[in-house]
Amino acid sequence: MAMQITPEEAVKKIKNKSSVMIGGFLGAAVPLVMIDKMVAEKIKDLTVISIGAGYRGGGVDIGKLVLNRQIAKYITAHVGTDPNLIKQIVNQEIELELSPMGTFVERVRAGGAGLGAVVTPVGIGTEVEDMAEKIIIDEKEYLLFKPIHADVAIIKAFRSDSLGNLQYKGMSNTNPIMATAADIVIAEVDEIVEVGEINCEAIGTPGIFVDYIVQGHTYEERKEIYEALWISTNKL
Amino acid sequence: MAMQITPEEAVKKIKNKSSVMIGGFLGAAVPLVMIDKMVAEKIKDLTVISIGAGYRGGGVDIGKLVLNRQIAKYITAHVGTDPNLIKQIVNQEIELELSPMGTFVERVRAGGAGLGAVVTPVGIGTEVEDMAEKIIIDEKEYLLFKPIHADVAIIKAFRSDSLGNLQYKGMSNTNPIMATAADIVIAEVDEIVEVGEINCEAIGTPGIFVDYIVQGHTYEERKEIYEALWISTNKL
Amino acid sequence: MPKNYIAKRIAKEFKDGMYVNLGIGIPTESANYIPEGTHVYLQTENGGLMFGPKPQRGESNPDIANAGAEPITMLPGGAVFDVATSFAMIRGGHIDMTVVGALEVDQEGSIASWKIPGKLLTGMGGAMDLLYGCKEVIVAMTHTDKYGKAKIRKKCTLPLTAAGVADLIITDKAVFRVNKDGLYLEELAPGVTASEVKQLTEAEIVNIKEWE
Amino acid sequence: MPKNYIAKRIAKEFKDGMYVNLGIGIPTESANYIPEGTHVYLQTENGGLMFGPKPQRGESNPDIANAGAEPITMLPGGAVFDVATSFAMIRGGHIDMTVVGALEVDQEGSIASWKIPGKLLTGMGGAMDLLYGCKEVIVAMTHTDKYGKAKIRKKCTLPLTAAGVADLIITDKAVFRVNKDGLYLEELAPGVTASEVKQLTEAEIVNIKEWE
Repeated sequence: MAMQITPEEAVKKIKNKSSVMIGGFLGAAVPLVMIDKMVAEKIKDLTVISIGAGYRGGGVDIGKLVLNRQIAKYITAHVGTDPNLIKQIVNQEIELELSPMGTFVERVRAGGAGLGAVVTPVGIGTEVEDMAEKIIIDEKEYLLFKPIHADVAIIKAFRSDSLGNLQYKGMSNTNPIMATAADIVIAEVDEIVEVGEINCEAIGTPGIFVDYIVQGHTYEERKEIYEALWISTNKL
Repeated sequence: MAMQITPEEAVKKIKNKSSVMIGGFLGAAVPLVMIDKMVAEKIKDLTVISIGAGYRGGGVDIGKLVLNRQIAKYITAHVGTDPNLIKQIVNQEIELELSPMGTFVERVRAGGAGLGAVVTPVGIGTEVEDMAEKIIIDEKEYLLFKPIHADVAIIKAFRSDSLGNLQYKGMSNTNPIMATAADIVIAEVDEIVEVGEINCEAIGTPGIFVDYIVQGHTYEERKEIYEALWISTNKL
Repeated sequence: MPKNYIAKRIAKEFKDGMYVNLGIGIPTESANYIPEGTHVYLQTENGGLMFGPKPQRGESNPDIANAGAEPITMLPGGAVFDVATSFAMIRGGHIDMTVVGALEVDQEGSIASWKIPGKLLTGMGGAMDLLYGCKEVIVAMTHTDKYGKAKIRKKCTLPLTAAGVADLIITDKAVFRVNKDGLYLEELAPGVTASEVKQLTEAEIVNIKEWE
Repeated sequence: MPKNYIAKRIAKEFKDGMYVNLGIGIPTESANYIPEGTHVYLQTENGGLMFGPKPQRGESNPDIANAGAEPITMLPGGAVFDVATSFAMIRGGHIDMTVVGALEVDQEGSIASWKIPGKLLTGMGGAMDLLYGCKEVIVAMTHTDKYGKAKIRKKCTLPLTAAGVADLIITDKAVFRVNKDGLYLEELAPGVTASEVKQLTEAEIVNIKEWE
């Protein structure tokens, strides 16, 4: 069962040195308001767990945490979109933990699903072999990776009812998986509706996984924000 | 991309000694028409992969394959609902491969997702230790199970478009997972609609996973079948 | 013994806002005694949260059923999903409590409920995942079997469903808490004496002296 | 060299009904040249199938984007899902073809595309999953790097993205098939000679004699 709180209250759940999963995919479907609050609160030494870096070019969404030097460790599959992040990694200001993207996803899923490890053939014959334990099953080689679990997950959904049942729009990408894999799960949503308004089949994340609901930008506001971003970066 | 065929054509994809995943959960949301066709065709020596046995008491849905002695091996988590099945197992007419239900589910998922194994803490300290390999990660014991993949999966969905995009109603239970884990996937549906009629967010199994679509009973017919079954067994 | 004593006693363990998975039989019956004002969200391992009572005839939905394939209804706010999500929920520690029946339970909290060699051969179903993953495990059963033999034992004699997981044992005679150092008697059923419980319990009861 | 030669040549590999994941750059461009009457279903690893061109201004949807977070549209019959489903689809062998760029590819079909030690440090993203899981792997790239150095090598010198996975190599000079016993020249680009290709290719071309 979830509780609706303000972004100001929600950001207090994240402490210096917290590990924080951030939903979204390279800037899309990210919890923009919660990230802004984390920047405003100057929470330090964060371990950020995100499938990739922020929007291309840096300085947008998660890129703000980078510019503000709030990150000590980054667990991800891809940092290529944010030159500032790469610079801080090269300068050893940020520790980087990489895995292939599908492996990253399964590690987070395993963290939420109580599984002991991820066993995948992806990465065999590459440097990724150094990032995991190699095991042999029926004479075939696999890599064994450990699950990922976080102190806090901040995720983005379209809307929520007051029980924390979440509905997604479009590509939900990492959000439903990360909703399962943290001690405290904060969902930022476009709108909050009455219980029963979201049909049982339309619920992408049941409220059992969600602790706090935060009103984010409305859908119309997000549409404006993204159109402006896409136009200014020549994508629309 | 999927092709619509008749149940008579679809059942020809299943051969003697085929391994066949059957979607549903103890009789609910099972592909009734396809099971009836398998019975009519008397396909023999099947390896059936199903989360449990058929509807309580036996002789219904998968229970018909049992009565007809078409099964050589049963891979499952639970056979308690079908006394005929238990009898054939005890008489060693059917070989039984058990795993805990959550492990069974992950084994099927791993089979469809190209993962090498399932690593779970469930079953440690029980007889299940004899059914798997034990591995130790960070000083904690886990069991390592191999993925399950089938020759054919017959699953049940509410409806399909002509590309094989499937929408589910109610508890989709094992159907979306099994849809990923067989060489040939046959979806039995209540109705078949035009492309575009199922909203992109309502698609539970994208058509990429589905090979053949079969018109099953309509929703109203299934409602009648289940009401009659439930009333006759004192459940409604 | 008051009618439905065990089911009613289980219901006292429900706290507002809990997500709970109930085993078949007496545990499921306990949902009828959830205290007024307490909201308990029931999970069913075939893929549903917040389900309600069975529907009226003519109003059932062939795709809305519980783990026994019996018709149920979904309450407002209820969610449906597949079994991968359901068992991720169960195994991943997201469910607050499960209440299950058992053949035996022992003073280490180990539970035997799925197999009697040569007799009961149903398979473990979802029981092992539930007992491993749910935050609190309550065993609800008759104190003795039909031959009067103790079901609360020093060490289970039947194949285990899970080792060291039970938190509370509710029987028609008493309520026990399973702590790290053993079994504690917490409550006697109406009209039952401590010495009767001691006699009907094979396990050692750490605090039995306080009750005698 | 005809304009967009590589992208147009890739498009000839599309067969009706294929599910395809296209890498950024030239591979993505090839979607503009899909032959009339051929239906190709594009997958994007952030969780979409059957997407179409970018929307008009004012008609974008902040939640409909490709793997580069750029606005796209969904075609009728398109599906959206989460990344667990997306990578199950990729790694599980459900996608017919992927077309990717590369820094190097070698005669064993190994591909290097994600890292230049000390220079390019972006992380592998989804490339390793795609190259492992997709049924057919096409590498599309310029034949040589900007210094004129051969990118088709006996053995990759850069860290691999995947070992032994490439099926076809399409460059601005030629098309090669990677078989178990090595690299086969299949086609020369307009105006390109076999000896030119031989000179610009470090890898051994098994059937080069047939072309000279």
